[in-house]
Amino acid sequence: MKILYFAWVRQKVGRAEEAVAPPPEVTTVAALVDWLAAQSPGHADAFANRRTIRCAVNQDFATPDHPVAAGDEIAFFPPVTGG
Amino acid sequence: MKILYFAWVRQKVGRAEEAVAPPPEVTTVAALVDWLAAQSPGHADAFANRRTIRCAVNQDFATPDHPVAAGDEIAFFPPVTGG
Amino acid sequence: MATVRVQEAAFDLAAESALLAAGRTDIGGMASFVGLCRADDGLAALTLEHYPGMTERAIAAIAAQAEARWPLTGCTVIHRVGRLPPGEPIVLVLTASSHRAAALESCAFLIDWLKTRAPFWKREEFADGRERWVEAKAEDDAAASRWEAR
Amino acid sequence: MATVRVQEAAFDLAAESALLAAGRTDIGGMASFVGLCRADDGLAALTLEHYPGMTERAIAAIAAQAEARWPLTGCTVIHRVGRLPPGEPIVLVLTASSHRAAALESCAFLIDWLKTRAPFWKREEFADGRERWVEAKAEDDAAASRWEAR
Repeated sequence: MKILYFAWVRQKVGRAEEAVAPPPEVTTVAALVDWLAAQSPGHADAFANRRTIRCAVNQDFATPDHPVAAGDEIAFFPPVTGG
Repeated sequence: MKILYFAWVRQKVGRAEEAVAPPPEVTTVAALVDWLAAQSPGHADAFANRRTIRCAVNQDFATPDHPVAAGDEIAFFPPVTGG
Repeated sequence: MATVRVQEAAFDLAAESALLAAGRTDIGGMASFVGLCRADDGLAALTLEHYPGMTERAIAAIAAQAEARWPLTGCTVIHRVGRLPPGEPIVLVLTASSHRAAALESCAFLIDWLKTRAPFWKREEFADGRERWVEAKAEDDAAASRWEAR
Repeated sequence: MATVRVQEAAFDLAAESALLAAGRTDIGGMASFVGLCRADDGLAALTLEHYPGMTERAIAAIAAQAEARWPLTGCTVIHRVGRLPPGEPIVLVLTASSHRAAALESCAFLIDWLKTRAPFWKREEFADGRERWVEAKAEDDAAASRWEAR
Protein backbone atom coordinates (compact mmCIF):
# COMPACT_ATOMS: atom_id res chain seq x y z
CA MET A 1 0.00 0.00 0.00
CA LYS A 2 0.98 3.61 -0.59
CA ILE A 3 1.31 5.85 2.46
CA LEU A 4 1.25 9.66 2.24
CA TYR A 5 2.16 12.13 4.99
CA PHE A 6 1.24 15.83 5.18
CA ALA A 7 2.18 18.89 7.25
CA TRP A 8 4.00 18.11 10.52
CA VAL A 9 3.34 14.39 10.16
CA ARG A 10 5.40 14.55 6.95
CA GLN A 11 8.14 16.55 8.70
CA LYS A 12 8.36 14.13 11.64
CA VAL A 13 8.36 10.98 9.50
CA GLY A 14 10.93 12.66 7.26
CA ARG A 15 9.29 11.76 3.98
CA ALA A 16 6.18 12.66 1.98
CA GLU A 17 5.33 9.14 0.87
CA GLU A 18 6.43 5.54 1.02
CA ALA A 19 5.32 2.13 -0.23
CA VAL A 20 4.85 -0.40 2.57
CA ALA A 21 3.85 -4.05 2.83
CA PRO A 22 2.67 -4.66 6.41
CA PRO A 23 1.97 -8.23 7.62
CA PRO A 24 -1.47 -9.70 6.90
CA GLU A 25 -2.81 -9.03 10.42
CA VAL A 26 -2.70 -5.29 9.68
CA THR A 27 -6.28 -4.94 8.44
CA THR A 28 -7.39 -1.60 9.93
CA VAL A 29 -6.16 1.99 10.07
CA ALA A 30 -5.49 1.59 13.81
CA ALA A 31 -3.37 -1.53 13.25
CA LEU A 32 -1.51 0.19 10.42
CA VAL A 33 -0.68 3.13 12.71
CA ASP A 34 0.69 0.71 15.34
CA TRP A 35 2.81 -1.01 12.73
CA LEU A 36 4.05 2.25 11.13
CA ALA A 37 4.93 3.75 14.55
CA ALA A 38 7.44 0.90 15.03
CA GLN A 39 9.23 1.53 11.73
CA SER A 40 11.58 4.37 12.83
CA PRO A 41 12.06 6.98 15.56
CA GLY A 42 10.57 9.55 13.13
CA HIS A 43 7.48 7.41 12.63
CA ALA A 44 7.21 6.88 16.39
CA ASP A 45 7.40 10.64 16.96
CA ALA A 46 4.81 11.39 14.26
CA PHE A 47 2.32 8.90 15.70
CA ALA A 48 3.09 9.59 19.39
CA ASN A 49 -0.23 11.33 20.04
CA ARG A 50 -2.81 9.55 17.92
CA ARG A 51 -5.60 11.93 18.87
CA THR A 52 -3.89 14.60 16.78
CA ILE A 53 -3.67 12.43 13.65
CA ARG A 54 -6.29 12.21 10.95
CA CYS A 55 -6.43 9.59 8.19
CA ALA A 56 -7.81 9.24 4.69
CA VAL A 57 -8.15 5.92 2.86
CA ASN A 58 -8.30 6.27 -0.91
CA GLN A 59 -8.89 10.02 -0.50
CA ASP A 60 -11.85 9.78 1.86
CA PHE A 61 -11.60 10.57 5.58
CA ALA A 62 -11.41 7.32 7.54
CA THR A 63 -11.80 6.34 11.21
CA PRO A 64 -9.34 4.03 13.09
CA ASP A 65 -11.55 0.98 12.48
CA HIS A 66 -11.64 1.55 8.68
CA PRO A 67 -10.26 -1.47 6.75
CA VAL A 68 -6.99 -1.17 4.84
CA ALA A 69 -5.73 -3.47 2.09
CA ALA A 70 -2.90 -3.82 -0.39
CA GLY A 71 -3.36 -1.29 -3.19
CA ASP A 72 -4.92 1.35 -0.93
CA GLU A 73 -3.67 4.94 -0.84
CA ILE A 74 -3.57 5.87 2.84
CA ALA A 75 -2.75 9.36 4.11
CA PHE A 76 -1.94 10.63 7.61
CA PHE A 77 -2.08 14.28 8.56
CA PRO A 78 -3.01 16.75 11.33
CA PRO A 79 -6.53 18.19 11.65
CA VAL A 80 -7.10 20.41 8.61
CA THR A 81 -6.65 24.19 8.78
CA GLY A 82 -7.60 25.58 5.37
CA GLY A 83 -10.11 28.20 4.40
CA MET B 1 -45.25 72.18 6.10
CA LYS B 2 -43.82 70.38 3.08
CA ILE B 3 -45.48 67.12 2.04
CA LEU B 4 -43.73 64.54 -0.20
CA TYR B 5 -45.35 61.55 -1.91
CA PHE B 6 -43.61 58.48 -3.33
CA ALA B 7 -44.44 55.47 -5.53
CA TRP B 8 -48.21 54.80 -5.94
CA VAL B 9 -49.08 57.36 -3.28
CA ARG B 10 -47.48 59.98 -5.54
CA GLN B 11 -49.35 58.61 -8.57
CA LYS B 12 -52.73 58.66 -6.80
CA VAL B 13 -52.29 62.12 -5.31
CA GLY B 14 -51.10 63.30 -8.72
CA ARG B 15 -48.09 65.23 -7.47
CA ALA B 16 -44.68 64.53 -5.90
CA GLU B 17 -44.83 67.34 -3.36
CA GLU B 18 -46.90 70.22 -2.07
CA ALA B 19 -46.74 72.92 0.61
CA VAL B 20 -49.73 72.85 2.97
CA ALA B 21 -50.90 74.86 5.96
CA PRO B 22 -53.39 72.69 7.88
CA PRO B 23 -55.45 74.18 10.74
CA PRO B 24 -53.84 74.28 14.21
CA GLU B 25 -55.73 71.19 15.49
CA VAL B 26 -53.68 69.06 13.06
CA THR B 27 -50.87 68.14 15.45
CA THR B 28 -50.18 64.47 14.61
CA VAL B 29 -49.45 62.35 11.54
CA ALA B 30 -52.89 60.68 11.90
CA ALA B 31 -54.70 64.04 11.98
CA LEU B 32 -52.65 65.24 9.01
CA VAL B 33 -53.68 62.16 7.01
CA ASP B 34 -57.36 62.81 7.83
CA TRP B 35 -56.99 66.43 6.71
CA LEU B 36 -55.02 65.57 3.53
CA ALA B 37 -57.51 62.83 2.55
CA ALA B 38 -60.24 65.53 2.35
CA GLN B 39 -58.25 67.77 -0.03
CA SER B 40 -59.07 66.05 -3.36
CA PRO B 41 -60.41 62.77 -4.80
CA GLY B 42 -56.77 61.84 -5.58
CA HIS B 43 -55.76 62.41 -1.96
CA ALA B 44 -58.79 60.44 -0.79
CA ASP B 45 -57.83 57.55 -3.05
CA ALA B 46 -54.19 57.60 -1.93
CA PHE B 47 -55.14 57.51 1.76
CA ALA B 48 -58.13 55.14 1.39
CA ASN B 49 -56.36 52.24 3.09
CA ARG B 50 -54.18 53.72 5.80
CA ARG B 51 -52.65 50.40 6.77
CA THR B 52 -50.78 50.43 3.46
CA ILE B 53 -49.30 53.91 4.02
CA ARG B 54 -45.98 54.63 5.73
CA CYS B 55 -44.82 58.04 6.92
CA ALA B 56 -41.54 59.83 7.59
CA VAL B 57 -41.27 63.10 9.50
CA ASN B 58 -38.10 65.03 8.76
CA GLN B 59 -36.65 61.94 7.07
CA ASP B 60 -37.20 59.52 9.97
CA PHE B 61 -39.91 56.86 9.95
CA ALA B 62 -42.85 58.04 12.06
CA THR B 63 -45.92 56.40 13.59
CA PRO B 64 -49.48 57.88 13.37
CA ASP B 65 -49.17 59.53 16.80
CA HIS B 66 -45.94 61.33 15.87
CA PRO B 67 -46.27 65.13 16.21
CA VAL B 68 -46.22 67.35 13.13
CA ALA B 69 -45.58 71.10 13.03
CA ALA B 70 -45.11 73.95 10.57
CA GLY B 71 -41.69 73.66 8.94
CA ASP B 72 -41.65 69.83 9.01
CA GLU B 73 -40.88 67.75 5.91
CA ILE B 74 -43.45 64.95 5.93
CA ALA B 75 -43.43 62.07 3.44
CA PHE B 76 -46.06 59.43 2.66
CA PHE B 77 -45.29 56.25 0.78
CA PRO B 78 -46.06 52.51 0.55
CA PRO B 79 -44.06 49.91 2.52
CA VAL B 80 -40.52 49.95 1.12
CA THR B 81 -39.36 47.38 -1.45
CA GLY B 82 -35.70 48.05 -2.13
CA GLY B 83 -32.68 45.77 -1.86
CA MET C 1 -17.53 54.84 8.91
CA ALA C 2 -19.37 53.08 6.12
CA THR C 3 -19.36 54.09 2.47
CA VAL C 4 -22.95 54.65 1.31
CA ARG C 5 -23.98 55.61 -2.20
CA VAL C 6 -27.27 55.82 -4.10
CA GLN C 7 -26.65 56.07 -7.83
CA GLU C 8 -27.98 55.24 -11.29
CA ALA C 9 -24.64 53.92 -12.53
CA ALA C 10 -23.51 50.32 -12.15
CA PHE C 11 -21.03 49.53 -9.37
CA ASP C 12 -17.74 47.66 -9.52
CA LEU C 13 -17.47 44.91 -6.88
CA ALA C 14 -13.77 44.35 -7.52
CA ALA C 15 -12.92 48.05 -7.22
CA GLU C 16 -15.00 48.42 -4.04
CA SER C 17 -13.34 45.32 -2.51
CA ALA C 18 -9.92 46.67 -3.41
CA LEU C 19 -10.78 49.99 -1.71
CA LEU C 20 -11.75 48.24 1.55
CA ALA C 21 -8.62 46.08 1.50
CA ALA C 22 -6.14 48.72 0.34
CA GLY C 23 -3.06 48.90 2.55
CA ARG C 24 -4.56 46.66 5.26
CA THR C 25 -3.26 43.36 6.61
CA ASP C 26 -5.82 42.95 9.42
CA ILE C 27 -8.73 41.69 7.30
CA GLY C 28 -9.47 37.99 7.68
CA GLY C 29 -12.62 37.91 5.57
CA MET C 30 -14.67 39.99 3.18
CA ALA C 31 -18.28 39.10 2.44
CA SER C 32 -20.37 40.53 -0.35
CA PHE C 33 -23.93 40.33 -1.53
CA VAL C 34 -25.12 41.56 -4.91
CA GLY C 35 -28.86 41.68 -5.58
CA LEU C 36 -29.86 41.42 -9.24
CA CYS C 37 -32.97 42.07 -11.31
CA ARG C 38 -34.68 38.77 -12.28
CA ALA C 39 -36.75 38.28 -15.42
CA ASP C 40 -39.73 36.80 -13.55
CA ASP C 41 -43.07 36.50 -15.40
CA GLY C 42 -41.98 38.40 -18.50
CA LEU C 43 -40.50 41.33 -16.60
CA ALA C 44 -39.03 43.90 -19.00
CA ALA C 45 -37.52 46.19 -16.38
CA LEU C 46 -37.65 47.41 -12.80
CA THR C 47 -37.71 51.12 -12.03
CA LEU C 48 -36.39 52.02 -8.60
CA GLU C 49 -37.63 55.20 -6.97
CA HIS C 50 -36.19 56.54 -3.71
CA TYR C 51 -36.45 59.42 -1.24
CA PRO C 52 -33.33 61.52 -1.84
CA GLY C 53 -31.80 62.55 1.46
CA MET C 54 -33.73 60.14 3.65
CA THR C 55 -32.45 57.13 1.72
CA GLU C 56 -28.80 57.97 2.37
CA ARG C 57 -29.61 58.74 6.04
CA ALA C 58 -31.49 55.47 6.45
CA ILE C 59 -28.72 53.38 4.88
CA ALA C 60 -26.06 55.16 6.95
CA ALA C 61 -28.09 54.37 10.09
CA ILE C 62 -28.38 50.69 9.11
CA ALA C 63 -24.64 50.55 8.40
CA ALA C 64 -23.93 52.19 11.78
CA GLN C 65 -26.01 49.43 13.40
CA ALA C 66 -23.90 46.81 11.63
CA GLU C 67 -20.70 48.52 12.78
CA ALA C 68 -22.02 48.62 16.34
CA ARG C 69 -22.94 44.92 16.31
CA TRP C 70 -19.87 43.48 14.60
CA PRO C 71 -16.18 44.47 14.64
CA LEU C 72 -15.91 45.59 11.01
CA THR C 73 -12.85 47.08 9.35
CA GLY C 74 -14.96 48.26 6.43
CA CYS C 75 -18.52 48.41 5.13
CA THR C 76 -19.81 49.57 1.73
CA VAL C 77 -23.43 49.79 0.57
CA ILE C 78 -24.30 50.93 -2.93
CA HIS C 79 -27.92 50.94 -4.11
CA ARG C 80 -28.92 51.78 -7.67
CA VAL C 81 -32.01 53.72 -8.71
CA GLY C 82 -33.67 54.30 -12.08
CA ARG C 83 -34.67 51.77 -14.74
CA LEU C 84 -32.89 48.40 -14.62
CA PRO C 85 -33.52 45.54 -17.07
CA PRO C 86 -33.24 41.87 -15.97
CA GLY C 87 -29.69 40.74 -15.23
CA GLU C 88 -28.64 44.18 -13.96
CA PRO C 89 -27.21 44.43 -10.45
CA ILE C 90 -29.37 46.49 -8.06
CA VAL C 91 -27.56 46.56 -4.74
CA LEU C 92 -24.10 45.81 -3.36
CA VAL C 93 -23.33 45.11 0.29
CA LEU C 94 -19.69 44.54 1.19
CA THR C 95 -18.24 43.97 4.65
CA ALA C 96 -14.73 43.30 5.93
CA SER C 97 -13.60 42.09 9.33
CA SER C 98 -10.73 40.28 10.97
CA HIS C 99 -13.22 37.45 11.61
CA ARG C 100 -15.16 35.65 8.92
CA ALA C 101 -18.35 35.25 10.95
CA ALA C 102 -18.54 39.02 11.53
CA ALA C 103 -18.16 39.70 7.80
CA LEU C 104 -20.74 37.07 6.80
CA GLU C 105 -23.35 37.88 9.45
CA SER C 106 -23.14 41.65 9.02
CA CYS C 107 -23.51 41.26 5.25
CA ALA C 108 -26.72 39.23 5.71
CA PHE C 109 -27.96 41.71 8.32
CA LEU C 110 -27.37 44.70 6.04
CA ILE C 111 -29.29 43.30 3.09
CA ASP C 112 -32.17 42.16 5.34
CA TRP C 113 -32.52 45.58 6.95
CA LEU C 114 -32.02 47.46 3.67
CA LYS C 115 -35.00 45.57 2.27
CA THR C 116 -37.29 46.67 5.07
CA ARG C 117 -35.89 49.98 6.36
CA ALA C 118 -34.52 51.96 3.42
CA PRO C 119 -36.97 54.06 1.37
CA PHE C 120 -36.84 52.48 -2.08
CA TRP C 121 -39.79 51.39 -4.18
CA LYS C 122 -39.75 49.08 -7.19
CA ARG C 123 -42.11 49.39 -10.14
CA GLU C 124 -42.27 46.42 -12.51
CA GLU C 125 -42.73 46.86 -16.24
CA PHE C 126 -43.73 43.79 -18.26
CA ALA C 127 -43.21 42.87 -21.89
CA ASP C 128 -46.99 43.16 -22.50
CA GLY C 129 -47.02 46.78 -21.28
CA ARG C 130 -48.47 46.15 -17.80
CA GLU C 131 -46.90 48.00 -14.91
CA ARG C 132 -47.24 47.43 -11.18
CA TRP C 133 -45.62 48.43 -7.92
CA VAL C 134 -43.88 45.58 -6.12
CA GLU C 135 -45.57 44.82 -2.79
CA ALA C 136 -43.58 44.42 0.41
CA LYS C 137 -43.06 40.76 1.30
CA ALA C 138 -43.85 39.20 4.65
CA GLU C 139 -40.78 37.00 4.22
CA ASP C 140 -38.59 40.12 4.06
CA ASP C 141 -40.09 41.36 7.32
CA ALA C 142 -39.43 37.96 8.85
CA ALA C 143 -35.83 37.97 7.61
CA ALA C 144 -35.29 41.47 9.00
CA SER C 145 -36.91 40.73 12.35
CA ARG C 146 -34.58 37.81 13.12
CA TRP C 147 -31.89 40.41 13.87
CA GLU C 148 -34.02 42.14 16.49
CA ALA C 149 -33.87 39.58 19.29
CA ARG C 150 -30.08 39.73 19.39
CA MET D 1 -22.19 21.49 -11.01
CA ALA D 2 -19.81 23.64 -9.00
CA THR D 3 -16.55 25.07 -10.25
CA VAL D 4 -13.72 23.96 -7.96
CA ARG D 5 -10.08 24.98 -8.32
CA VAL D 6 -6.95 24.63 -6.20
CA GLN D 7 -4.22 26.91 -7.49
CA GLU D 8 -1.19 29.02 -6.57
CA ALA D 9 -2.32 32.00 -8.64
CA ALA D 10 -4.58 34.77 -7.32
CA PHE D 11 -8.25 34.67 -8.31
CA ASP D 12 -10.43 37.36 -9.81
CA LEU D 13 -13.72 37.82 -7.94
CA ALA D 14 -15.21 40.07 -10.63
CA ALA D 15 -14.38 37.62 -13.43
CA GLU D 16 -15.75 34.66 -11.45
CA SER D 17 -18.96 36.57 -10.66
CA ALA D 18 -19.35 37.52 -14.31
CA LEU D 19 -18.96 33.84 -15.30
CA LEU D 20 -21.74 32.75 -12.92
CA ALA D 21 -24.05 35.53 -14.13
CA ALA D 22 -23.28 35.34 -17.86
CA GLY D 23 -26.41 35.12 -19.98
CA ARG D 24 -28.70 34.51 -17.00
CA THR D 25 -31.67 36.54 -15.83
CA ASP D 26 -32.85 34.18 -13.09
CA ILE D 27 -30.30 35.15 -10.43
CA GLY D 28 -31.71 37.24 -7.59
CA GLY D 29 -28.61 37.27 -5.43
CA MET D 30 -24.94 36.42 -5.47
CA ALA D 31 -22.98 36.06 -2.24
CA SER D 32 -19.23 35.88 -1.93
CA PHE D 33 -16.68 35.31 0.78
CA VAL D 34 -12.99 35.98 0.40
CA GLY D 35 -10.63 34.82 3.16
CA LEU D 36 -7.39 36.74 3.45
CA CYS D 37 -4.04 36.28 5.16
CA ARG D 38 -3.78 38.51 8.27
CA ALA D 39 -0.50 39.88 9.65
CA ASP D 40 -1.16 38.65 13.22
CA ASP D 41 1.74 38.62 15.68
CA GLY D 42 4.40 39.55 13.16
CA LEU D 43 3.39 36.95 10.58
CA ALA D 44 5.62 37.15 7.48
CA ALA D 45 3.74 34.58 5.39
CA LEU D 46 1.47 31.56 5.42
CA THR D 47 2.36 28.50 3.40
CA LEU D 48 -0.60 26.35 2.43
CA GLU D 49 -0.04 22.66 1.81
CA HIS D 50 -2.76 20.37 0.45
CA TYR D 51 -3.43 16.78 -0.62
CA PRO D 52 -3.62 16.90 -4.43
CA GLY D 53 -6.53 14.84 -5.66
CA MET D 54 -8.29 14.46 -2.32
CA THR D 55 -8.57 18.22 -1.88
CA GLU D 56 -10.48 18.69 -5.12
CA ARG D 57 -12.67 15.67 -4.31
CA ALA D 58 -13.41 16.97 -0.82
CA ILE D 59 -14.30 20.47 -2.04
CA ALA D 60 -16.49 19.05 -4.80
CA ALA D 61 -18.32 16.92 -2.20
CA ILE D 62 -18.86 19.98 0.03
CA ALA D 63 -20.13 21.98 -2.95
CA ALA D 64 -22.47 19.11 -3.88
CA GLN D 65 -23.86 19.26 -0.32
CA ALA D 66 -24.51 22.99 -0.75
CA GLU D 67 -26.24 22.37 -4.07
CA ALA D 68 -28.39 19.67 -2.47
CA ARG D 69 -29.41 21.91 0.44
CA TRP D 70 -30.08 25.17 -1.44
CA PRO D 71 -31.45 25.90 -4.93
CA LEU D 72 -28.27 27.37 -6.43
CA THR D 73 -27.83 28.50 -10.00
CA GLY D 74 -24.06 28.57 -9.55
CA CYS D 75 -21.28 27.84 -7.08
CA THR D 76 -17.56 28.53 -7.34
CA VAL D 77 -14.85 27.62 -4.83
CA ILE D 78 -11.21 28.55 -5.44
CA HIS D 79 -8.56 27.82 -2.81
CA ARG D 80 -4.98 28.93 -3.13
CA VAL D 81 -1.91 26.95 -2.04
CA GLY D 82 1.75 27.89 -1.67
CA ARG D 83 3.32 30.83 0.14
CA LEU D 84 1.05 33.83 0.77
CA PRO D 85 2.14 37.04 2.54
CA PRO D 86 -0.31 39.08 4.67
CA GLY D 87 -3.03 40.84 2.68
CA GLU D 88 -3.15 38.09 0.04
CA PRO D 89 -6.50 36.41 -0.62
CA ILE D 90 -6.53 32.69 0.27
CA VAL D 91 -9.98 31.41 -0.61
CA LEU D 92 -13.00 32.47 -2.64
CA VAL D 93 -16.52 31.12 -2.19
CA LEU D 94 -19.17 32.42 -4.56
CA THR D 95 -22.81 31.34 -4.75
CA ALA D 96 -25.75 32.45 -6.89
CA SER D 97 -29.44 31.74 -6.47
CA SER D 98 -32.81 33.18 -7.38
CA HIS D 99 -33.26 33.81 -3.63
CA ARG D 100 -30.92 35.88 -1.52
CA ALA D 101 -31.17 33.70 1.59
CA ALA D 102 -30.04 30.64 -0.38
CA ALA D 103 -27.01 32.51 -1.74
CA LEU D 104 -26.04 33.94 1.68
CA GLU D 105 -26.58 30.77 3.70
CA SER D 106 -24.84 28.45 1.24
CA CYS D 107 -21.86 30.81 1.10
CA ALA D 108 -21.50 30.69 4.91
CA PHE D 109 -22.00 26.91 4.88
CA LEU D 110 -19.30 26.40 2.25
CA ILE D 111 -16.61 28.36 4.07
CA ASP D 112 -17.46 26.69 7.40
CA TRP D 113 -17.21 23.21 5.93
CA LEU D 114 -14.13 24.03 3.85
CA LYS D 115 -12.35 25.01 7.07
CA THR D 116 -13.05 21.67 8.71
CA ARG D 117 -13.42 19.14 5.87
CA ALA D 118 -10.96 20.02 3.11
CA PRO D 119 -7.36 18.78 3.42
CA PHE D 120 -5.34 21.98 3.64
CA TRP D 121 -2.71 22.82 6.26
CA LYS D 122 -1.28 26.24 7.07
CA ARG D 123 2.27 26.83 8.23
CA GLU D 124 3.04 30.25 9.69
CA GLU D 125 6.37 31.96 9.14
CA PHE D 126 7.22 34.91 11.39
CA ALA D 127 9.46 37.93 10.90
CA ASP D 128 11.84 36.58 13.59
CA GLY D 129 12.32 33.32 11.69
CA ARG D 130 10.02 31.12 13.82
CA GLU D 131 7.76 28.72 11.96
CA ARG D 132 4.77 26.78 13.23
CA TRP D 133 1.83 24.80 11.93
CA VAL D 134 -1.55 26.40 12.55
CA GLU D 135 -3.66 24.31 14.92
CA ALA D 136 -7.29 23.49 14.15
CA LYS D 137 -9.68 25.75 16.06
CA ALA D 138 -12.56 24.55 18.22
CA GLU D 139 -14.55 27.58 17.03
CA ASP D 140 -14.23 26.36 13.44
CA ASP D 141 -15.60 22.95 14.46
CA ALA D 142 -18.47 24.70 16.22
CA ALA D 143 -19.20 26.86 13.16
CA ALA D 144 -19.16 23.79 10.90
CA SER D 145 -21.33 21.69 13.22
CA ARG D 146 -24.20 24.22 13.24
CA TRP D 147 -25.02 23.02 9.72
CA GLU D 148 -25.39 19.41 10.83
CA ALA D 149 -28.68 19.60 12.71
CA ARG D 150 -30.51 20.95 9.67
